[in-house]
Amino acid sequence: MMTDDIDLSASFGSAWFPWPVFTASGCASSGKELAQFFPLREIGAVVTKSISIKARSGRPTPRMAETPSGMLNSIGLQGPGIDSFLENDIPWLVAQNTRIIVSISGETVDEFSVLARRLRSVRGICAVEVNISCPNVENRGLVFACDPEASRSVIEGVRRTLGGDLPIIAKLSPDVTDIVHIARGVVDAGADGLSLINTLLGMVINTDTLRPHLAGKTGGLSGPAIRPVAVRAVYQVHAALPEVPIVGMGGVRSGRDAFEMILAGASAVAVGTASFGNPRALLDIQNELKSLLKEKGFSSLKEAVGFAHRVDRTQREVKG
Amino acid sequence: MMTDDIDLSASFGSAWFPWPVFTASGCASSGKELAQFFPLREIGAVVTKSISIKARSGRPTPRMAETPSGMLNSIGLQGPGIDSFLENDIPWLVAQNTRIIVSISGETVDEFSVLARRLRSVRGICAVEVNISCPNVENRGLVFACDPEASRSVIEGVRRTLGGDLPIIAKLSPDVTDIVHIARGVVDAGADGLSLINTLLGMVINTDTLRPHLAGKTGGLSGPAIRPVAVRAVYQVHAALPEVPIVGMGGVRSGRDAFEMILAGASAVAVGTASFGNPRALLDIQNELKSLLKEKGFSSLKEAVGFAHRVDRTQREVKG
Amino acid sequence: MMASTINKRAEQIDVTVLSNKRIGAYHQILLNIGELVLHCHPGNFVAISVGDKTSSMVLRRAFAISRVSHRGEYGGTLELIVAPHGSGSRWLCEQGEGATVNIVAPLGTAFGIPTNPAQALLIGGGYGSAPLFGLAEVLKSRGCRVDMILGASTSNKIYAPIEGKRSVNSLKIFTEDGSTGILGKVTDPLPSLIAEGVVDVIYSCGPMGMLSAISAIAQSSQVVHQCAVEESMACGIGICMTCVIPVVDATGVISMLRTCIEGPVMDGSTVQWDLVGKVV
Amino acid sequence: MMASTINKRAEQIDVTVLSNKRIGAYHQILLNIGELVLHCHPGNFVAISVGDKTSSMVLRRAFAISRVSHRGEYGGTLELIVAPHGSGSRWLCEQGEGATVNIVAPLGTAFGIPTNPAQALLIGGGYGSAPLFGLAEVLKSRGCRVDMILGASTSNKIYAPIEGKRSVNSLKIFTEDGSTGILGKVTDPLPSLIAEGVVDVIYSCGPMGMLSAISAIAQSSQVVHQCAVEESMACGIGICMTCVIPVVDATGVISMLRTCIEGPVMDGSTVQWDLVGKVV
Ligand SMILES: Cc1cc2nc3c(=O)[nH]c(=O)nc-3n(C[C@H](O)[C@H](O)[C@H](O)COP(=O)(O)OP(=O)(O)OC[C@H]3O[C@@H](n4cnc5c(N)ncnc54)[C@H](O)[C@@H]3O)c2cc1C
Ligand SMILES: Cc1cc2nc3c(=O)[nH]c(=O)nc-3n(C[C@H](O)[C@H](O)[C@H](O)COP(=O)(O)OP(=O)(O)OC[C@H]3O[C@@H](n4cnc5c(N)ncnc54)[C@H](O)[C@@H]3O)c2cc1C
Ligand SMILES: Cc1cc2nc3c(=O)[nH]c(=O)nc-3n(C[C@H](O)[C@H](O)[C@H](O)COP(=O)(O)O)c2cc1C
Ligand SMILES: Cc1cc2nc3c(=O)[nH]c(=O)nc-3n(C[C@H](O)[C@H](O)[C@H](O)COP(=O)(O)O)c2cc1C
Ligand code: FES
Ligand code: FES
Repeated sequence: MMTDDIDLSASFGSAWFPWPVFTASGCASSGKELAQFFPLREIGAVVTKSISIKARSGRPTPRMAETPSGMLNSIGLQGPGIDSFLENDIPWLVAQNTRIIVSISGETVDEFSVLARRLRSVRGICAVEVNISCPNVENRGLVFACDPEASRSVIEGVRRTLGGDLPIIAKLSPDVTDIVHIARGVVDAGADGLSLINTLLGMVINTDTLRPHLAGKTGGLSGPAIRPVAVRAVYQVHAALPEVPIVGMGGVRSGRDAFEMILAGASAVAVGTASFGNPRALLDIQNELKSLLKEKGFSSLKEAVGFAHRVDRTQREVKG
Repeated sequence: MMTDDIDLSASFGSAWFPWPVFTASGCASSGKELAQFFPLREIGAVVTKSISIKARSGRPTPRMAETPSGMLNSIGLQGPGIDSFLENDIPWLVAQNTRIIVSISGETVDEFSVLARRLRSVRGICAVEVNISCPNVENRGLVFACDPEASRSVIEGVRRTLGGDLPIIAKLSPDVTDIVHIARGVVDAGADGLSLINTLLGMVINTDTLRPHLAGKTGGLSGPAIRPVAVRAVYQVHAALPEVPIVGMGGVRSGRDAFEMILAGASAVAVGTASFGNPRALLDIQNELKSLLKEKGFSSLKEAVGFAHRVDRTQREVKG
Repeated sequence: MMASTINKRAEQIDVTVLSNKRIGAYHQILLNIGELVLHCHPGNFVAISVGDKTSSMVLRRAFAISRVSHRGEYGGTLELIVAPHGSGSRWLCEQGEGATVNIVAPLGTAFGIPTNPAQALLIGGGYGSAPLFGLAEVLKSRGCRVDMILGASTSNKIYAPIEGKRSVNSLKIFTEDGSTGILGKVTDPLPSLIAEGVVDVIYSCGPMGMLSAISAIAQSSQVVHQCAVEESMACGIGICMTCVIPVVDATGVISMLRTCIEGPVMDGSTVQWDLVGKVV
Repeated sequence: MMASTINKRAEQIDVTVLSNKRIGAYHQILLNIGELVLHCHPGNFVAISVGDKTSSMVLRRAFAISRVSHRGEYGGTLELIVAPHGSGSRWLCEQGEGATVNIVAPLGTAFGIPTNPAQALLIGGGYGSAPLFGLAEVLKSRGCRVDMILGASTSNKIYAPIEGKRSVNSLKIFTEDGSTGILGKVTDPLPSLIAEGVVDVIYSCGPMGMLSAISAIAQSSQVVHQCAVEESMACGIGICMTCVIPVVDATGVISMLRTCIEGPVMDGSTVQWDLVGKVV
């Protein structure tokens, strides 16, 4: 089955990506900063930082804490707002000849639709990632992604606004009792794909100042530490919804890690925290993944998607 | 405030512990094995592995996978059953002159009560830890601790069976949307204290065999990797229920880590995975914690419990 | 109580690496362990902490004690034969002379030594031969006849030091690719050796598949089979329950025993090889 | 686009540690960085990967470039002055001659050099003095007068190498415990110096409290204040948004700017010091 070149492409709804490694939202800023280290067109897609309607200055500092094999962040969705973003960031990305997925985040169900409307006619966007891991101001700040109803409503609204064209990828939080339930809801509501997982809610107390280290007290835990949780989420959701493509993320740092996500059921992989330690991480991971797939005798990435479920089934059947 | 000796005691209901560092359930077997490395009476308490009504042989191997700064385990509550346990393990522990907390686990609400009944008249037990992070066979295997109703019912049953005497510590799972909600429920139902947190559900795919590494597929994630999640859980629950004593656990490996838990709101700390890397971890941690408390000018451990909340409050008041 | 007697001598100490030599596919690592050597017996293992203070590896790694020396130039020394496998063993193989490593030792059961001189057959697979040479010396000193069969996939995975060879009466080597010794597996000559009656006891150490195959062959005979098993271990000291293996007792009850404290040396005839990795 | 021009010269490379010497409370670490040295200017920093492959530390650490040499014995070299603070900087301080470390450099903004000869006052706190000596050389070569004031809590935290002293016209040292130089703070002499009119531009590097105090004093004068700020950085290359600081622009709008790419050298008068660590 060894071929010299191998199909690494991934599809989410009508969007096709020649390569399977994407930036994770919020971990590549608007793209420019990483372009210094490799050409953006050589990876699958740039997922932009989550954009809000208005400019946001985010949370106070300290906004980060390193933790064992991970980190906490508490950025608070700092960003320029959709207008400035569409005017400045998108044209630059389009000029790079890279695939663009725009991540949007709102504080109300309606805000998501407003954002979707602004994106509808923008050229050069492949898909919209809907970051529902943010607080819903209309419901006591309860994170949308932690509430099945709110999650559905957001995606329904975005779907209605976008019409049938632009694929929607719903990004879920792992901080829930039943992620499969949330996933089903957003897929029913019109999501073409899922991004799994956002950060886990965590906290570090500074033992010198005796208070929470982050100015925002809690933060999102990312990095290799959370990989087992991410792999589990991808595996569970793929088992329940095998037809729904997943962008797997959470602690992917090497081709081996990316391969693990693919075997669990991801069709593509996003890389966040690893870029902080290695600016070239995305390309390195993509190249390593390609070699690994070949080495293991896969003729395409698609063949490997969810393979851990199938090996499993076969072996169980054999056992009787 | 510096004194040469400092009160490190902790209370859970009517149970008093001279020292605040406990073994985490399932990470000290029945106690004998650790006794080789330090006298058990020098730590706060031995929390036994969760005991079931009948003997259980647990899950097949592999039962473990190391992960970045953590590990997965999938033991499946292997154990001798309550009869053998009370006959063999308890008398030995009593003879060691250590404080004993018995952890119980059942597959139905009723089984927990049956176990509680067996413990009622056993001498030498200080408290019962109720491990509700196990599947409820009466409700599609949904983990009790992920279901507010089931959690309450278990604790209510145990409370009714035990009468008012033996303190109950309910051990919660972090794999829930709202841990404060679960905590409130079990406290209302009669728990005197809480153990936070049990492991996070995780998974590793073996990229050589292309299938889940653990025979049981998923496993529980423990170790330093999860500490930020544990600290957050302790902080949130202590903020909501400041009068309820908490045994904080999840990735505690040093006196600094234990201190972090205490500042977040734990009254005592349990050590699991760290003992696998360092058999003397419990004593080391306890000694380091003592030094740290003195160094920071605390005259007792109780003074430090939840201190991160108070520093916070003061500073906010100062700020206006 | 088996548990509390077995690890009675175990200590956690920092020790110095005296030397680290590559031998074929393995590293021969010599540790200066002082007095502790007095309690180390063939079959016992050590649990080593890997990585520096900031390491992401939280668990110890288990390695069989290959040989000990009571009165070396440096006092008591202990030798390990380490295959660079994953990140932990590779880290260990990178530790040169003078490095400090933290060990917990000696752990687990030792090979039982016959009270009367017997005909012993020692079978090792890959680095599994490591503890067998120390065992051979003890057996010889008790007047046993010691034959040895070693096997591996290929020649550089055969560990058979020259000094070691001196302590055995005969040594046969098998490789699966025929690159050294005889083409084949260690179990190939076993049925006939048993039939000839030249074997009273088999001591084995190596991959689980090999131990299982030997057990199957030995089962129909009177030959005793002591094997050193290898299950994934998180703690090495009996507190985590990850390292279990199904074993049947005299009354026919199968239990999951911890191979770190009730093993690694176990009676091959009691291990339920076909249930390893299954639900009991 | 500021961002894409600023890090245009940045590269990620493995470099060798040429030497590592303890100087007072710090380590002076010399790295062999070759050609990259051509693009390193005073004020720029490097982001260093800490720990080995198995490390639990996932983020790089930022260190100011203390000095560079274009034609040393080994080609281009770069010097860092590192305070062993937490686990990452301690790891770096343990790397001896011959060790390999991975760096991304040069990063961030550099100190602006006046086009006309000016009277420059360089103020450093603790290891903050490190980049000031390289800066002093450049300023001197442009005909500036260079006065320097260094401060620290205690004497061994004053970093003032003999070679460095040669490139300044005057050097005053302050310690908070009086163990070296004058008892007091670097800001003590500042109001009178400014009043005397002997300062056109202040270059500062050190703790945020010091930079803020200097800004407050300079504010009421015509003196330009270029300060190298220090916020916790997760990436160092502008992609994470953790390192921000509130800065006011010409129109009065306050934005949270990334100190890794729009800093570390910033105009002290635009930084909203009283809003650091607060919601804007
Ligand atoms: C009693 C005993 C004696 C052993 N003696 C030797 C010996 O003499 N020489 C030698 O080279 N190896 C020996 N091994 C195997 C050795 O322990 C593993 O190769 C080593 O743990 C792998 O660690 P790693 O970090 O390199 O690999 P990884 O695969 O990265 O390890 C991940 C985790 O799995 C565990 N693990 C992986 N493989 C094994 C295994 N085969 N056995 C137990 N745990 C495992 C590790 O301890 C670690 O916790 C022995 C194992 C046991 C149980
Ligand atoms: C632009 C810049 C230049 C610097 N120059 C120097 C220098 O020349 N010499 C020197 O000794 N130190 C310098 N520092 C500070 C140095 O980066 C920190 O001391 C170091 O990161 C601490 O890492 P640690 O692992 O030792 O500490 P830990 O506290 O364990 O670090 C935990 C995490 O917090 C971050 N962090 C902690 N303190 C700081 C800090 N003060 N600034 C930025 N990140 C921090 C670390 O990068 C790490 O990600 C500089 C910092 C910046 C931003
Ligand atoms: C600094 C930082 C900022 C992030 N910002 C966003 C964001 O704006 N929107 C979003 O959906 N996810 C955001 N995330 C989450 C990541 O996209 C990703 O889901 C998570 O970090 C797990 O992947 P990793 O372990 O590879 O970082 C952010 C993560 C980090 C570390
Ligand atoms: C091998 C292993 C077995 C465990 N068994 C139990 C158990 O039987 N009952 C229980 O309540 N928790 C069990 N736990 C969870 C621990 O008690 C603890 O909550 C968790 O491991 C987090 O702490 P740590 O990071 O210090 O290990 C087990 C954990 C491990 C690693
Ligand atoms: S390895 Fe932990 S019980 Fe055996
Ligand atoms: S450190 Fe990441 S943006 Fe500045």
